Amino acid sequence: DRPLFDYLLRLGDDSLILGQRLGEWCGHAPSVEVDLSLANIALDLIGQATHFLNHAGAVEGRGRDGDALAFHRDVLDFRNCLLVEQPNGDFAQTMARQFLFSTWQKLLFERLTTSKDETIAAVAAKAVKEVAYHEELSAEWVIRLGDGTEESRRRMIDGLDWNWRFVPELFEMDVVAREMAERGIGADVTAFRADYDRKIRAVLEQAGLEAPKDQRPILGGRDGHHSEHLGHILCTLQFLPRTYPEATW
Amino acid sequence: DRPLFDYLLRLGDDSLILGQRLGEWCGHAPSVEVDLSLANIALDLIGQATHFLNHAGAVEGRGRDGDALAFHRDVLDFRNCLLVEQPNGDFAQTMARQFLFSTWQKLLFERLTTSKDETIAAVAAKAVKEVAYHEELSAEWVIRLGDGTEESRRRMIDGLDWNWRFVPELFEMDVVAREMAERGIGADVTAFRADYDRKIRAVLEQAGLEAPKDQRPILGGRDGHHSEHLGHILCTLQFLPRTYPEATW
Amino acid sequence: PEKLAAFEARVAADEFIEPKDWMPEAYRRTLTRQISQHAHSEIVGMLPEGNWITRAPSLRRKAILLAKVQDEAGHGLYLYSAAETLGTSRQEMIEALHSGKAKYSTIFNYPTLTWADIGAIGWLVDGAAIMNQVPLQRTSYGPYARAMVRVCKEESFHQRQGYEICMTLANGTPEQKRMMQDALNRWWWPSLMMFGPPDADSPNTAQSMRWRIKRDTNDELRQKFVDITVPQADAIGLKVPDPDLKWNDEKGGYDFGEIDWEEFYAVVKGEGPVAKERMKARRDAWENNAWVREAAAAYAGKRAKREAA
Amino acid sequence: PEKLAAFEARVAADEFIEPKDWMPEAYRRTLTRQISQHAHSEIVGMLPEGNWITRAPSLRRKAILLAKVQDEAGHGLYLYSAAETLGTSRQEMIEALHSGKAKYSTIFNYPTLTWADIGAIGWLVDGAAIMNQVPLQRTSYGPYARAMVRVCKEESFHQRQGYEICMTLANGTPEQKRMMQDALNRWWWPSLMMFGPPDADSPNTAQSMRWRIKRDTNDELRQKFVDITVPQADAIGLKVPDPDLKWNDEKGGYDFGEIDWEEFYAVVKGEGPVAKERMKARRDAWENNAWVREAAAAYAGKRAKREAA
Repeated sequence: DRPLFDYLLRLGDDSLILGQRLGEWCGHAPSVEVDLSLANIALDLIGQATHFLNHAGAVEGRGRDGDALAFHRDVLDFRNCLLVEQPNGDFAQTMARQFLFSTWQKLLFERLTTSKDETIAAVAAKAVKEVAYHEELSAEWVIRLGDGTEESRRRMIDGLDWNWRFVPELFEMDVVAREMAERGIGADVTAFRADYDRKIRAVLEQAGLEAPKDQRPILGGRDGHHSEHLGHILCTLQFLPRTYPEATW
Repeated sequence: DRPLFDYLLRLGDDSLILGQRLGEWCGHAPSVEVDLSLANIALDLIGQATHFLNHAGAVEGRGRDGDALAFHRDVLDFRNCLLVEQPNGDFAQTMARQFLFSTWQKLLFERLTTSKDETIAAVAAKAVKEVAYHEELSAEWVIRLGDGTEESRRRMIDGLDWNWRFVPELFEMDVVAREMAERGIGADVTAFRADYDRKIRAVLEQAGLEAPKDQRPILGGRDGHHSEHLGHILCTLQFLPRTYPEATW
Repeated sequence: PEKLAAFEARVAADEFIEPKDWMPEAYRRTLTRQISQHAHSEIVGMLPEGNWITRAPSLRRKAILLAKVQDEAGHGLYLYSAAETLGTSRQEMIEALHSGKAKYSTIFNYPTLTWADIGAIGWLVDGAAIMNQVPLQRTSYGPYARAMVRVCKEESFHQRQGYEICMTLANGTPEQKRMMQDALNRWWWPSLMMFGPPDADSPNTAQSMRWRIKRDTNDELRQKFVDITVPQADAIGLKVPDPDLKWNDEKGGYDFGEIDWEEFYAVVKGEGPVAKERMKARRDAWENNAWVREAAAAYAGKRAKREAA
Repeated sequence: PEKLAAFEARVAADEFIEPKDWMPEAYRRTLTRQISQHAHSEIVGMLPEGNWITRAPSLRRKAILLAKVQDEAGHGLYLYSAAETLGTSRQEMIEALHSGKAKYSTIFNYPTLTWADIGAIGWLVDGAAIMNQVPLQRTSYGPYARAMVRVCKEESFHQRQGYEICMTLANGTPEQKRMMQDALNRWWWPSLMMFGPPDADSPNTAQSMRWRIKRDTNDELRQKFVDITVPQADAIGLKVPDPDLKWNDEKGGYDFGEIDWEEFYAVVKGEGPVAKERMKARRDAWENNAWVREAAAAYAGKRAKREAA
């Protein structure tokens, strides 16, 4: 079932790559409390990735598990959206990325709880609570930084601006996404675009910020055409399993 | 000839790792002229590394060439000194590292031109001219930044301070180094320690800077006990050959 | 003097001293130093492990490591809170760390070179930490003792996970075995140093023991650690890097070689192999993100004002 | 008007105009824009390749790539110098780039995803650049023409090296072939866009050709590029990603599909896939290192003073 495999890679890779990015913060956050929450979110995401990628491997039926998929594919085979691979930048940029992504992921997972694929439904049911927390935490930071000092406001504006270009990709419905939605396995993301926009604008309003200007969408992640960042992420992520292909850990 | 193999790895790895570090600057230097010189130095160093590592592979006689050695060893088998793996930091830190290293490398290569190992002698004879330029260029920047503005002076002090801890390792004579010196293949580095100190102090004086305080030496690179930086360097350096072990490029 | 006598009697009776109780200044000072040092160690200790989060070799190991550093951040938080009950603010403690005035465990000044080091840290460093901390669950200062109860439970979990990594590597490929043995070689002696200087050079021990801030001497704890750890190394086929190590039937424990105290004191002085890196990482995290803390404070201020209006 | 006539006559006679010669303001302006844009392209063009210097798959490839970006920095330098002879300082040109006023080749707004992209850039991007630049060796402005002679020689060397990478990958493992075909798929259309808008939408072409700043039209050069490149792709077993591509015997060249001009104009406007990344990299390099340039100036000033004294 190639489309289902692909769809699961998208779900798994989104969580994996964002979890990896958040892991980069470890020990370098603005406060111990923030360090703790970032590790916490990363942990949730790595957990989701593990479930989705293990399931992808099972669906593929070629003996690959989540680890094989996480550590032994190169960029062209990664299916995450471009948003999650964007650099951490400063804390505002990280929170802007998290907010734009988690708001979307929550709406998605809410729908996936009724997926006809039982594993997807079960993972989504558990993950939706985690993601609700990610959304809340990041929205709070968007508001706090947007409505904090001059400097934090400027940084939040830049952070949103950096990531805004990658939002349209989240709502793309290509062949795989359409087939999955039709089969009742995936969700039609366009159905919650308006909800998403409403949530985003509401938080931006509370933060006293305007939405960045729209531009030509940047697409490609779902087909393996990524930004230049993913290749560097994979160098680090995959080093050990690539270097010691015979070993188990 | 295990000691010779090891000695060649030290020579090759020093150049390889520093060349790799300088390559990170590409496109991000303070001016086009500097971008050009950094690429130029990196190119010289990669050339030296190629010669030394190819020769190491030949000496080892197990069919490994320079590429196999550069791209298929993990940290514990790298033999470079800790200085060359230190982060670029800002431009002052990069130039401080270069100055402390190239000054040493030039004194070393001058001696190696008379090595009883003909390949070492030949590579050193060619490289010594390259390295003379590296030393000159970096010394000029140490002076220019040390005697430039308040800010550049502060940054150069910090840059020297960061790298100074790793100088004693350059003058360590362990079993391998001693054997190589005795056999007339390697150089006795302690023999030019005074020259080195004199050169360094002369440049620092021209820069109006004091030498940083000495501290407990940090050693280990020659035995594969590196700083935390080398592992990250190797992730990037080795990604392609590790990922596609069957391929030639 | 009356108060002091009452205080000493309570301590001697193993009662807990609570934040509002009277206590001698030296007790307050010593405890503040000890607890904040412990808190700093938790926070600085995230760095050597954080160095491998992005490179953990499987999804499971990555999740376990993330959970572990999260626990460490949590321990840092309760310990800072416990220290704050003694009247020093977290801000002050952090500034003391960054200025070099406050210390943290010497062990975190050594680099994590390979994945095996993550195993070694869990096994040896958390193992040594537990050895130090278990008695502190009965320390005389209530908030500290209660923090220690929670910390110890989690640390022993970490220690088991660390040992499991070591076991896996020690039973793995030749490269993994080599990596693991090398890690033990590098971490062994620094772990022994974690118990502090020899009793003969530890003048404050007597006072601290009388105050129940410490319940065993450095050398006692060190001996206990060696006695427990050596068989664990043997069990997985690793060799402790000490040629003088030998079972001593008479004392019912191991004799072991001389620790390089010169190295220890150099590391205490801030000359450890990655001391500069650790302090830079912590200072950068604090200073480069000052704007975030300022923004949070400014926002809280605005909000309070709005709510008041 | 007399001067103008003399100028036009000299240009028509294929003589070189030199910096001190009189020239029409529009000629000076157009040339400054063109040369500085070319210089900026060399500098920004270091970024997509720089992205792979640290990951080049062999020592030889790393050395070649380092030599290539070094050449590009060199080209940037002569071109800035050539532009400076027209009266605009390098500082001004760089500021115009950073403010978004000055442009650089649209092609550098696409990311380098795999090592195959380094081959594709050498083969296609340098190939297209040469196609554009060879005629400029006979451009009417002396300093520009002379810079072009050197640039072209080096570019054609780069182009051959790039093609060699492509050939190696196309003859390599299945993964390498796939990588290479994917790179061609992504770089093909952006390469065709490098020749600029269709002649019908390029109103300045006629003037530029009369001034010998341009010697062929955009569409002529594009056709030439397609005709040369398609057989090169065939030779190494790669498929040009254009279903409409077909040899046309009558015109003695290939017919090819419609270019997505909407994408082209969006990229020109600064909305290319990595345009923001490129400009950030350049601005950061310039602004974060301003202190270096200031220090160099301060030092030169002090030195001059000391020498004068």
